[in-house]
Amino acid sequence: MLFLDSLFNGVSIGAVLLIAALGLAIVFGIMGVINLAHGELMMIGAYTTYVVQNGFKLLGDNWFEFYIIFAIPMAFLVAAAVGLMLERWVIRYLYGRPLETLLATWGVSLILQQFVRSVSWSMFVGILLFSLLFFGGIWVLKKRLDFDRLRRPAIAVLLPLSVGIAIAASVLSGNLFKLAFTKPWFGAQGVDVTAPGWLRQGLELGSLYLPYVRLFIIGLTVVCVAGIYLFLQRSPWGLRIRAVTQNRTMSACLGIPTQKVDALTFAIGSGLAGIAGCAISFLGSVGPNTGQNYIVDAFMVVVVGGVGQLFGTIVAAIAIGTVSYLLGSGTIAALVSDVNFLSDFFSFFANTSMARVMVFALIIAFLQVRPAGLFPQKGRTVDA
Amino acid sequence: MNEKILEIDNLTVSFDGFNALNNLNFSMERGELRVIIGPNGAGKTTFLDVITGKVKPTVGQVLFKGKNLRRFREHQIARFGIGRKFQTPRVYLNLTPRENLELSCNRQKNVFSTLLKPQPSPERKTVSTLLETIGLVVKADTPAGLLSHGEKQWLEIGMLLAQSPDLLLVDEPVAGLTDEETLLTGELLVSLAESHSIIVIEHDMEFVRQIARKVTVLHEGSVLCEGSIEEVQNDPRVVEVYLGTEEEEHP
Amino acid sequence: MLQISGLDVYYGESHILREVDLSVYRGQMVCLIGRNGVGKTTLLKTIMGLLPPRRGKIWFDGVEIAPLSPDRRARSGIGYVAQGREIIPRLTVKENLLLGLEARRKRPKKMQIPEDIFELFPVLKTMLDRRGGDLSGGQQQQLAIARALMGQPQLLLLDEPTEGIQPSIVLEIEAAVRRIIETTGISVLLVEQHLHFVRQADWYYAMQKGGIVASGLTQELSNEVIQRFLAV
Amino acid sequence: MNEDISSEHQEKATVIRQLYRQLRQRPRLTEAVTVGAIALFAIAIVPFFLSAFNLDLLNRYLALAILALGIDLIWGYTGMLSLGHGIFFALGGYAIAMHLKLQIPPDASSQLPSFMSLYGVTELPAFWKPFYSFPLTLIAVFLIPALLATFLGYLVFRNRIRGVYFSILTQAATIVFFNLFNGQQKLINGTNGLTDFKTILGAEVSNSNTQFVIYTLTVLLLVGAYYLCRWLTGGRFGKVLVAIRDDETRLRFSGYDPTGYKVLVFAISGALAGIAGALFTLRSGIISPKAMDIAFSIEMVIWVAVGGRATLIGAIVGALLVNYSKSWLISQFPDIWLFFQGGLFLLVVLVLPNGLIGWLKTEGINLLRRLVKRPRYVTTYPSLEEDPEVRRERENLGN
Amino acid sequence: SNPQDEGTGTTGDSPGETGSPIAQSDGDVIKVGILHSLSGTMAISEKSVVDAEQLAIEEINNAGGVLGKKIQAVVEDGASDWPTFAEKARKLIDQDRVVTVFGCWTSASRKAVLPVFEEKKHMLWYPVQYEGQECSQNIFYTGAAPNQQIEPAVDWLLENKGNQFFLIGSDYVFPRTANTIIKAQVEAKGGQILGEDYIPLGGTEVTPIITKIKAALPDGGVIFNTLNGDSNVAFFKQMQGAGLTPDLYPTMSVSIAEEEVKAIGPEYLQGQYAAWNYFQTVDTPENKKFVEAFKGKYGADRVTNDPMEAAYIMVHLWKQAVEAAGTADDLEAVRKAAIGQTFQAPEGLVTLENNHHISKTVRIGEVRDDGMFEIVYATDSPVVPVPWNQYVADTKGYACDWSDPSKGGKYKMEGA
Ligand SMILES: Nc1ncnc2c1ncn2[C@@H]1O[C@H](COP(=O)(O)OP(=O)(O)OP(=O)(O)O)[C@@H](O)[C@H]1O
Ligand SMILES: Nc1ncnc2c1ncn2[C@@H]1O[C@H](COP(=O)(O)OP(=O)(O)OP(=O)(O)O)[C@@H](O)[C@H]1O
Ligand SMILES: NC(N)=O
Ligand SMILES: [Mg+2]
Ligand SMILES: [Mg+2]
Repeated sequence: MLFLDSLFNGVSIGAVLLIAALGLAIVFGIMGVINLAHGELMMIGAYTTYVVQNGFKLLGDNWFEFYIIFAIPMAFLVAAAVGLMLERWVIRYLYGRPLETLLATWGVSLILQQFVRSVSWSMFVGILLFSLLFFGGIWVLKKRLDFDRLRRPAIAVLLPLSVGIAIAASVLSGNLFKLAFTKPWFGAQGVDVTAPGWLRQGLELGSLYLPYVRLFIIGLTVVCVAGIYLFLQRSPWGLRIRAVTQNRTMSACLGIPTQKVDALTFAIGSGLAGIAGCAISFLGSVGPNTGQNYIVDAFMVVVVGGVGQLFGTIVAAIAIGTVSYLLGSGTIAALVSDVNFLSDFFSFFANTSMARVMVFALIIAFLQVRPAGLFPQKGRTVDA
Repeated sequence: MNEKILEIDNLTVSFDGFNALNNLNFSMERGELRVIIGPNGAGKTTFLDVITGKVKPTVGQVLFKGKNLRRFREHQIARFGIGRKFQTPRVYLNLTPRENLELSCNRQKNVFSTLLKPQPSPERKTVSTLLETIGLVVKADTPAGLLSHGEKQWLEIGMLLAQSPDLLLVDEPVAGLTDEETLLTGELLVSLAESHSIIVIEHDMEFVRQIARKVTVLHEGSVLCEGSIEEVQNDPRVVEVYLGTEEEEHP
Repeated sequence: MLQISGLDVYYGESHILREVDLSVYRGQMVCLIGRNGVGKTTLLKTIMGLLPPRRGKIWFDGVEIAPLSPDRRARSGIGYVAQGREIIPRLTVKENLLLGLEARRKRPKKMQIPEDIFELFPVLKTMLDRRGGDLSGGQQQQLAIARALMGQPQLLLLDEPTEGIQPSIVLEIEAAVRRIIETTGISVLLVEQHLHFVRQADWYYAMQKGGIVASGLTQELSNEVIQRFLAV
Repeated sequence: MNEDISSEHQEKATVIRQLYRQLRQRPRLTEAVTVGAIALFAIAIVPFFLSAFNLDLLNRYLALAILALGIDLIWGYTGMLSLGHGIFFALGGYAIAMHLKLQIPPDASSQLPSFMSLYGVTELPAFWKPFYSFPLTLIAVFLIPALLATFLGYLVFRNRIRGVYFSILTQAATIVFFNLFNGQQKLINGTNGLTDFKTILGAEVSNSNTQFVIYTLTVLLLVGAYYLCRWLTGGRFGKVLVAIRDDETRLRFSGYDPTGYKVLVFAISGALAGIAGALFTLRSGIISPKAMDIAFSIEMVIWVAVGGRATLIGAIVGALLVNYSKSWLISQFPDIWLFFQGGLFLLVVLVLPNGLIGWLKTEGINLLRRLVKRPRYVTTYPSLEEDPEVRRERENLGN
Repeated sequence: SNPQDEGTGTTGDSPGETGSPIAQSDGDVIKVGILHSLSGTMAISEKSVVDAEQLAIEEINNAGGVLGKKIQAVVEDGASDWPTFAEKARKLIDQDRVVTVFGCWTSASRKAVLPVFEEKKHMLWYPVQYEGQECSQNIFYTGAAPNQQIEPAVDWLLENKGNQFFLIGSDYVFPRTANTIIKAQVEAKGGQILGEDYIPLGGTEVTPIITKIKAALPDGGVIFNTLNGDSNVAFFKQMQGAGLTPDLYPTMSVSIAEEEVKAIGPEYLQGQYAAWNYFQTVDTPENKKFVEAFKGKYGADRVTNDPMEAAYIMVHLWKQAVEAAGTADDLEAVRKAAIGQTFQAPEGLVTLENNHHISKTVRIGEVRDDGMFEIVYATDSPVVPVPWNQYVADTKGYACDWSDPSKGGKYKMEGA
């Protein structure tokens, strides 16, 4: 009983870790990009869920019960779209320099956090106008043959001009429409995502009580993992992705459209973050800081699993989940309650904060035995 | 004392069940210049990997000056006096050739003596001589990352010389070098052989002929045959698996 | 087939190629010789689109390819065997070979490796499931050539293809390259140090410090002259 | 003809060599003079022109510059990106703060630090006791971080864990130490951290004279740290560090054991962070687990990135610049400053990959030359056209 | 209002020397500082408090300002980082020369700025319920002291919901201190504490805690919740998922107000309790006006809550004090004048007591399905604040009185 209970709870926690780590494992493990904005992509997924939920609320109770079926793909798409932009504008220039990606994506994560806090219609108008003017302008100029020569002066003129117009328009629209335009869409306060009624209950099996949300997330995680596995290992795109990420230049020379592949991979990783965001919105809060709570744990999972190893990531997530649960819930402390000194020791670690400390110590200890993670990369290129 | 510098008994290395080296026996005298040839994938590089501690043997042992190397880590083995040049050149790209050489030249490589002891002037002299030897005087102070493939090859040979080990392991030193430079490299190695023990791996038969005294042929992880260059060249097995016969018209 | 004129290439602020003019005609095998570090690899990379020229033009098949990205160039029929092999290390040999198909204009429906590749390089057949990065140096080199051939290119750029390959296979590769030129009529631009292989070419260009200093029919070259180029 | 050229060449070469030699001797001196002048200026003149508040900012940012030097040492030179320096910074801060919290006037109702009695602690925990002693505290400020760095570093580097794995592990360590400190309410006042310092060596901490002494000390320590790093990165040791960054595995085959080197730099860097933490705490009046916030540890790296990694000046400039601009941005745009902060990070990584100093050294020079209408600075093959070899070649071939 | 102490000119006018700083209000504006977290984890809560403060300032300005001058707010972001709070406090005082600061939410941020305010002899108004055990001359506390929120809530629970408790909180000072008080109180009154656990601030994995609750209280019991911020959302969402319903596991929260209910989703909270001094549903004319004004300024879907109301109150109390003192610049005078000020607040009448805290009505509310609170209990009259806790041994018998120089921040009460 205790065993089943522990197993279920461990797997529950592990599933959350895993779904949060999955996109990361792809982007980090395959592309070598440390995406610290991964958490914010999850946050975007969660906010998407919120928007979809509100939309369905308007449609009535019957619709509301099924909004998540729509929310999951939406979360994927929105997060993937943001990821795509991120890749085009930032990551693209940083391939092969993982530590730089870490710094740049940190900047992105700050911007995204502030964005959901502040975004309002007038800001939206400003951004829209800026994009139209600036990128539109560049696009028009690109058609001219001497663009290369014009590039610098063009940017020098276009940039301040479009920024100026955009800010003016945004301020003006704010003054014109007042609250309707200046009121933040989401604000700093965080928003509520409520699971449909059927997800808010649990399944009773004898003395075991399994919350449906947890079961749902476990299911979702399994589907995502399977999907990713098939995509990467069985589809031609998977082959291309793996090739490009291992040797970008040579892949290009072989005729693989590397830019497309990069964009696609990053978009998929981001989309998975979006799905994860949708999943966690049923468990926890949805606010500008939501993503920050998951990112470090997700990275630990990837490291312990062994980078680029889907299977390792799975095992690591479940192992970390179970150990955290056993320690944090005091189950271990209870098990060894006969032995005084052990019991004291484990009781000290029997809360969520201290369990984290212990898990870290265990991970360091584990890495002493297996430095490259659970399932290390093999072969002579690893350490070459 | 005429102890063998390198002795290898019954060495097997397997990767996931594939035996890259298979029951290999090998031994070498002090001061010998030995050339190892063999088909691609015969296990030559792996052989060097084992000696330098990069790969641990699955079965068998490597004795260097009578010392079993199994327990030691790469840097310890290097400090015993084994130096290596890699198959694809590996130099420190952000250091200049001069600095690359200085690093290899350093006699005491532990942290504190590197930090606290100034570089002795004979070492500095060695470095400038070496720079001339490898023809990189002009580029001595530009980052090594900017060197061409061939220049890096030479730089790495230079680093090996700077390290001045008792046993030099040289993996394809002339790959990508012009004939002239190949010739020079050969001369260099021969002159070195007077005071060092050297193992050279090469596919360039011209070059092998130039330097070789005794040749070992590896095939599928074991020694196929051993002997002087003529013996080996005329061994039908070697011709079959390695040299091939030229059917093409000769210009 | 390939025509280059007035090419200037810089690495950062250092001038590497200076006013290079060079042509390769259909069905021709052209060899580029020169000492280490004169810029041969740089030239091939520029043709492939890996380095942007600061001045000069490159035509392939009558089209100017300056604005094309490397992958577009590959798909328009340029195959490239890079110096240093450039195998995709954690893909299997089979996957590496299949990637060669990416460059074909019409991609075959079924991803399969034609047998003639294995005839050329029999070792590869036994190693299909091994990781590319685990192969020995020479095996990797063979794999790289095989992979380039999979794409059925019009123009093959070979950067020291025989480096690190055992003599018997070097001979085979030489023969194979000749045979492929004869049967399919493709062009080859070869960078080589092996005198023997150089002799197989129809035309040569000699490079010195980033510029072409001589060119002509290979037959007219005496071994000594070649040697001088390579040695100075 | 040929001989002419070569003898002319030789002449030129000797002149150049002499110049070079002189330049090599001079920069040391020039540098020492410059550094001394700047330090003197900072100590003797700057305080009279800055308001108390601005001097306080400057002092704290100078302390952070010491930290930045440490980061530059391990990241810029050795290529290890630590996201765990918040821990070392905090340890230094806690060490000095514990000493300050023990400066209890004898007539106080309780001889325990004020927060302890609130949580029902009746006896001073043992690990507080050494901090009664000022000298021991000073040693603890850098030794504790250094020891922890040695310990963690050894466990990690020994196993050849490096690159991003090292970064992620240190990041996790940061979180873990945050939790550890945050939860120890009774021992070190948990989240609140240690604050409300009264006296140091009998002088009032908030007194402007005391603060001036701290300021002077900071400037001097910064100069000291600069020279320490200078010494470390200048010689052979520094070259080994760069070699570790380039190709650690290769280094092993040259007979070096990178582990020892890495552990040592990590420890020194940790010690610098500890010193910075202590100085910062003295000035800001608080040390709390917040110093082990991941954001802070990432920001440290950004200071160095902005200034220019692997240039020591860059680290200092970066620390000052980023912190001033952050402080300014928060005040100007309290609602949306994160946009600018994030944008700044992005910009630096994308547009100035070598940081400000790096940019100045390359692009900046060309820009300057353009401004004074000089051609761009271009290097080619060592003067190809005059190269006698090439000429001979051309002539011989008649091409 | 009733100015009791007209001795304005008692202190000298050169700043710094006499100990009473004269802040500088130049021209026709009076500068005040607002110092809250607008970014980082705490922004979730503190942003709304800033909104309320700005509403109050706008109201006062529209009504003619203070002493005929307009109030100008200098807003600074503490960024959820305690040293930043200290730095910005310094900046507001030294650089912007504000006459008072409204700010802080977490006790940690308050503790961080406290030395600054004491050193500069400046003035901070603090709007959030907190753990007590503090009474600074330089701070005015307009949120609840423990005896105005926690203690009555525990009493009510013991009376109405049983005597078996499980305590859960965020891992920082307020919950830990609050739980110390609760433990002492529950034990003193014959209840039982069967478990106690903490989650790091921002933590969202509460599965282990739920297991512990189930193990400690297999047949139900009272949960006293001092979680702050994000963890609340996780806790209630997962509590419902695990089948811990309010009928068996009634939960009393002291950091969940309308704003939080909205962010968690009322579906998860319906039937749970919270203790505060103010709910949006309080039925007073002042509240109606407050809520209307707030919604008018910030949008109809916004809600008001206790800390926001306390923030709103404190701006008004400060204004009254300044007017009573006749100056905004002489802080000592303002401080003196502040004591005894009363204000007809949305929550009812409040009085600033001589211990720098205010007397407040205590209320307990039950979450309704519209996210508002049904007030199920309220004290008849405002409760007088007790900053030094009388259940905790160390502070038992102590009190605070800033109106009497011989007593000050912590003095031993007679007969204790
Ligand atoms: N880590 C590894 N995992 C799997 N197989 C390996 C590994 N390392 C080497 N091999 C295999 O071992 C065999 C020997 O490789 P090795 O590199 O020693 O050959 P070599 O003699 O140096 O060949 P070349 O002349 O081509 O460089 C090869 O078939 C290679 O595929
Ligand atoms: N990334 C780079 N940055 C700057 N300079 C470079 C770079 N790569 C190569 N070089 C320089 O360009 C010159 C030409 O190099 P390249 O690799 O083209 O020579 P190569 O003719 O192929 O020589 P090899 O026969 O040795 O392969 C060399 O002097 C080299 O130092
Ligand atoms: N005072 C509080 N809630 O931290
Ligand atoms: Mg080899
Ligand atoms: Mg080359």
